[in-house]
Amino acid sequence: MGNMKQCKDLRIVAVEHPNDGYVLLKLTDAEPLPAIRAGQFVEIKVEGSPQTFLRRPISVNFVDEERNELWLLIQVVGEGTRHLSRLQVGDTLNVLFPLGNGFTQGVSGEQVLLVGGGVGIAPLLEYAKQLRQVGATPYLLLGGRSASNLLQLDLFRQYGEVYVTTEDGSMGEQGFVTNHSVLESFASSPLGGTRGGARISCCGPKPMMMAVARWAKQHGVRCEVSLENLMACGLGACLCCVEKTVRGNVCVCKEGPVFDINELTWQI
Amino acid sequence: MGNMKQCKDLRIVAVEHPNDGYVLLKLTDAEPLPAIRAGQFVEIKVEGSPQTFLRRPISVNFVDEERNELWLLIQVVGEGTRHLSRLQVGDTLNVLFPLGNGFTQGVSGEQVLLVGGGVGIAPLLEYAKQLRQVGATPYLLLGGRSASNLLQLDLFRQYGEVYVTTEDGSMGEQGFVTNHSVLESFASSPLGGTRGGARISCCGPKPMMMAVARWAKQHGVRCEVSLENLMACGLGACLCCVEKTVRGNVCVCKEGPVFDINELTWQI
Amino acid sequence: MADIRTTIAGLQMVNPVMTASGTFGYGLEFADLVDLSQIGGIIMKGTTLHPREGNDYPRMAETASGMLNCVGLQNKGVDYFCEHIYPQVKDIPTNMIVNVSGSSPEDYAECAARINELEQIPAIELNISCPNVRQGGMAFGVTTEGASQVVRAVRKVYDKTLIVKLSPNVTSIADIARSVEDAGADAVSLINTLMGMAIDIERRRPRLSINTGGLSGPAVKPVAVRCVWQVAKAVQIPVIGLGGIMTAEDAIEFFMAGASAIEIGTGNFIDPAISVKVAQGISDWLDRHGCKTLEAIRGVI
Amino acid sequence: MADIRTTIAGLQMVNPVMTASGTFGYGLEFADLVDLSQIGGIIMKGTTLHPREGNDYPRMAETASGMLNCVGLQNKGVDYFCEHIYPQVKDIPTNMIVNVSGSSPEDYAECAARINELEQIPAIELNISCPNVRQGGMAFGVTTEGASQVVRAVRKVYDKTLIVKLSPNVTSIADIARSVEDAGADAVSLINTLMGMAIDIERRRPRLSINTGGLSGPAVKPVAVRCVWQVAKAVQIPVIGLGGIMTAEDAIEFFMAGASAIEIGTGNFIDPAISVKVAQGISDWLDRHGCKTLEAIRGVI
Repeated sequence: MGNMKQCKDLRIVAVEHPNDGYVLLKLTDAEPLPAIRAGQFVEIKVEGSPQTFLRRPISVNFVDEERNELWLLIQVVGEGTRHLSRLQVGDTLNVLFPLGNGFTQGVSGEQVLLVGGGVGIAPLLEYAKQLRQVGATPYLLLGGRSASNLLQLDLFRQYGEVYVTTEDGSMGEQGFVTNHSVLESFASSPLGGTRGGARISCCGPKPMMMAVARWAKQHGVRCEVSLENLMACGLGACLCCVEKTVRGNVCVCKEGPVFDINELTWQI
Repeated sequence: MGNMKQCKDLRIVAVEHPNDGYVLLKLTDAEPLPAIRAGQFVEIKVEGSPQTFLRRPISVNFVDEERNELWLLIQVVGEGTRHLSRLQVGDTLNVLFPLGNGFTQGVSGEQVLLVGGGVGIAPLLEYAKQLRQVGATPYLLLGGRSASNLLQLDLFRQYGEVYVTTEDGSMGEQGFVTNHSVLESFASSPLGGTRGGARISCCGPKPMMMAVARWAKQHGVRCEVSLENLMACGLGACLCCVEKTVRGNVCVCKEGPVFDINELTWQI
Repeated sequence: MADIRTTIAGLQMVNPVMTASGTFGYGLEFADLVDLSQIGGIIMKGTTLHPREGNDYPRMAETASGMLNCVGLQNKGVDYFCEHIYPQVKDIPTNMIVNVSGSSPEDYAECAARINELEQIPAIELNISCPNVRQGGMAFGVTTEGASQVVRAVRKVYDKTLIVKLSPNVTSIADIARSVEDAGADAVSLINTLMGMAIDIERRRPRLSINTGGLSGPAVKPVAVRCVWQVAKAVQIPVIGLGGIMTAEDAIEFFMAGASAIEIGTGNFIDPAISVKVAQGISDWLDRHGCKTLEAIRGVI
Repeated sequence: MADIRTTIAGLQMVNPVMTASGTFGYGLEFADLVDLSQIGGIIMKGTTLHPREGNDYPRMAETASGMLNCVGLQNKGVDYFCEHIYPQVKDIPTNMIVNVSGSSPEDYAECAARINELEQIPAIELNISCPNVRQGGMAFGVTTEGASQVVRAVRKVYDKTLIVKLSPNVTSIADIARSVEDAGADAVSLINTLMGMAIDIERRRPRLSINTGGLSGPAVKPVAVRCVWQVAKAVQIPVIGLGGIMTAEDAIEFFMAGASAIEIGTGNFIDPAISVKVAQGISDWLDRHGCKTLEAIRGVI
């Protein structure tokens, strides 16, 4: 029962606007929330938005077990997300969750480099927490167009060292995550990595994930990425969100959204 | 210019809820509102209501020249009107107006019985005001299912004597408007009417208007009715809101909404 | 700034945006609300050889992102048009186009011939696809034989720009398009409405007086874009696209699918000035994307 | 309380609500979210004689009140179904129906014959109208000859309930329906998706990998109700209606148009439990209106 999928109205207990571009919704329920693995996602129904017919997949940003809260960090881009940004405390949001398989579950003692870009950073907060809980050591390498795209850094710092890049140089090192000076240290030991043995979990825009995957492959580092293919059902029924893999077309919503880069057929 | 049609966002200056079933929206504009004849209507665009694709025709309830306000009294029935009932002061409402021909313009000294039923009562308030302004004498005969359907009575009383019927007897005489004891006095003089010479203007549900039309015909009283056919454009372009008349099919939105009962082909 | 002046088979327009027949009256109804000179062309309501009362009320039903109608070609006939309406509309500073319907090739031809005499009517749109009257041409529009038969008859007597409006209620709209091209059409416009139905379950009867009607609005846009794409690949003559266009972005989809111009129909009911806004929006979009003319994007798909 | 148990050509269902092929997986995907025993029937995803990878991503685009898809019959083939999937689904306590597609009458027949052997598959739905694969049966579904050819071939080897799913992308769906009835179909289901297209104007390419796809959702409901009404008047066999059903009221429209049962497709993506809610809503509606069974309203239009 603990991790059965459910579809229900969750109550909004907080609506935070870190800045104009984002809204953080904190949801709760009368019953205990189901067990959620970092990297899993939810499908939410956007009410009263004529342009939004289908549910919207949103990654789980954070789960506050004590408060029984589920956090969704949403970038406000279209009419649907603008609608979500106008929700009020006390409103309900219909949520289908938990969906997909999450990131690789951590093991005590291992080191994991979490690489995030843009809104793809969101699910890494819960992952960093869960890694820390099992005694693993997460490192965070987070990139954004500018400082305004890098949120929740204080929360991330509770779980591990945080390295930042911005394209405009407004925070951290200027450039892309793959340009960050710390990256070299995560190369495999034979290739001189001082943190050899660490693996990478990555979530962000596809070009960024492909660059990270390419780097990982070249530097002998195990790497998994979280895909964001367009999807409808979120349950593996509609077969719309497929990704070509070595096993053929598979549903990102059900087999993913996290895949080892060796499973994918990316040209890297 | 003064009565050219326009399509613009009007600002909401007041949102009143006389009771659960109704919302009164008071709208204003930076420029002076165009001249509006009692019985004319507006077509409003309901934003953010997935179920509401087309504009909604709403009769003009009242025009406050001093405050440059246009009042719309709306019965909350479907998703669209529920949406309107949630509008806030300061919001805007896109309005296409003024549309159609109004009630017959009054002449000094004449007596006019305004018969209204349900939400059809709304446009009679502006009409009663305009009749009074030209020195005519309006009488109001208003009917509703129950007292909660009879609104703005104090305002009506400023312009003329008000007679009320309710189906449940919760206010005024029990029954339909055509059962009211005062009606007899409006029969034509030859038929013993003490207020002979008065004419009738009627707005309400079709069965009620047909009953009033039948009575008027039988008692030799001139009678006009305001129709509410389903319509799309409101401009006489789509030809959807047609009513059969002695002149053939005509658009209620453009040739109406007010018609002399002798123009119609109702079987009464 | 992008140059969006458009010429369709000799018909010169200030922009590629026209208003669809039956949704913009004779233009006069919208004169208070929009500068008619800024519309590429106004296709006036369907005209037939003889007067028609149209169908009974109710003629309209709202549906999800669209509407059904079954007006049924209500009009006072071509003679009334020539004598009473033409004088009022002939000086409107845009292309005033008559939409022609009929019950037989002869009807169509006779009606077209009468309009051919009207100096300031530069084109007609032949409606061989009205789904709402038994004799509304739908019968002609759904077979290649019927379609070309009507077009040939009209072509004989009509020497200005001849646009033929096609029905999407067919197995292959490309085949119909090819047949009307071969029969002498100067351009095709599509799509006419999709045949649909809605039921008032409380009253247990159809919402429309004749049971079925034509579906229009954003709901049908994907079908319209597909049809335009198929037809643009099938014929050499210009394609005028319509079906659920509400924004300039919608219009751009039709141009990329191969349309040379577009018509706005149901959208006029939501915003009377939509045609001019869309025209301006098209120009702005082209500027933002560094396109000098529509040719830069037309048919790129 | 109204009795909404339904029998379609020998297929007994607890209620008239089925889930449409390709929208409910094999049922297993929804087991956490809805009581499968409360669904009249589950039509599993399209199965073909040989495995198919389906079309490339992207396969989906959202549209006004609907969606386009071009999945293209991705499935592991009938052998895999029989060996690996059937064992998992055969004991689901509802009618587990296989949707069968193919590239030739022989394909269809061989696939159907294999499924005919599966004791706990009481029916198949023949998909002669998939718009998303060159060899997806669309070619068969748009002509009376093609349709009856496939149905005859399958009827020879399949002796349980044979449902044939019809395409709305034809000039006369009633003609197609009559032809499959004559060829031995036990029932027809309609409508399959409307062929549509959407364009990503910024990337200047279609939103779907194979350009066009099938439109579904509330946007197409008026077309679906019209088709069901036309077909129900044309054939004697039961009609299963689908197309944009989201509520019990939508379903009632289909019953009044002549449907004996309905399928819910795209709606499953919005609310995984919609089928059971609609079934309950139908029962409640009948109670509120004093109807003992669906026969009280079926085909009243």
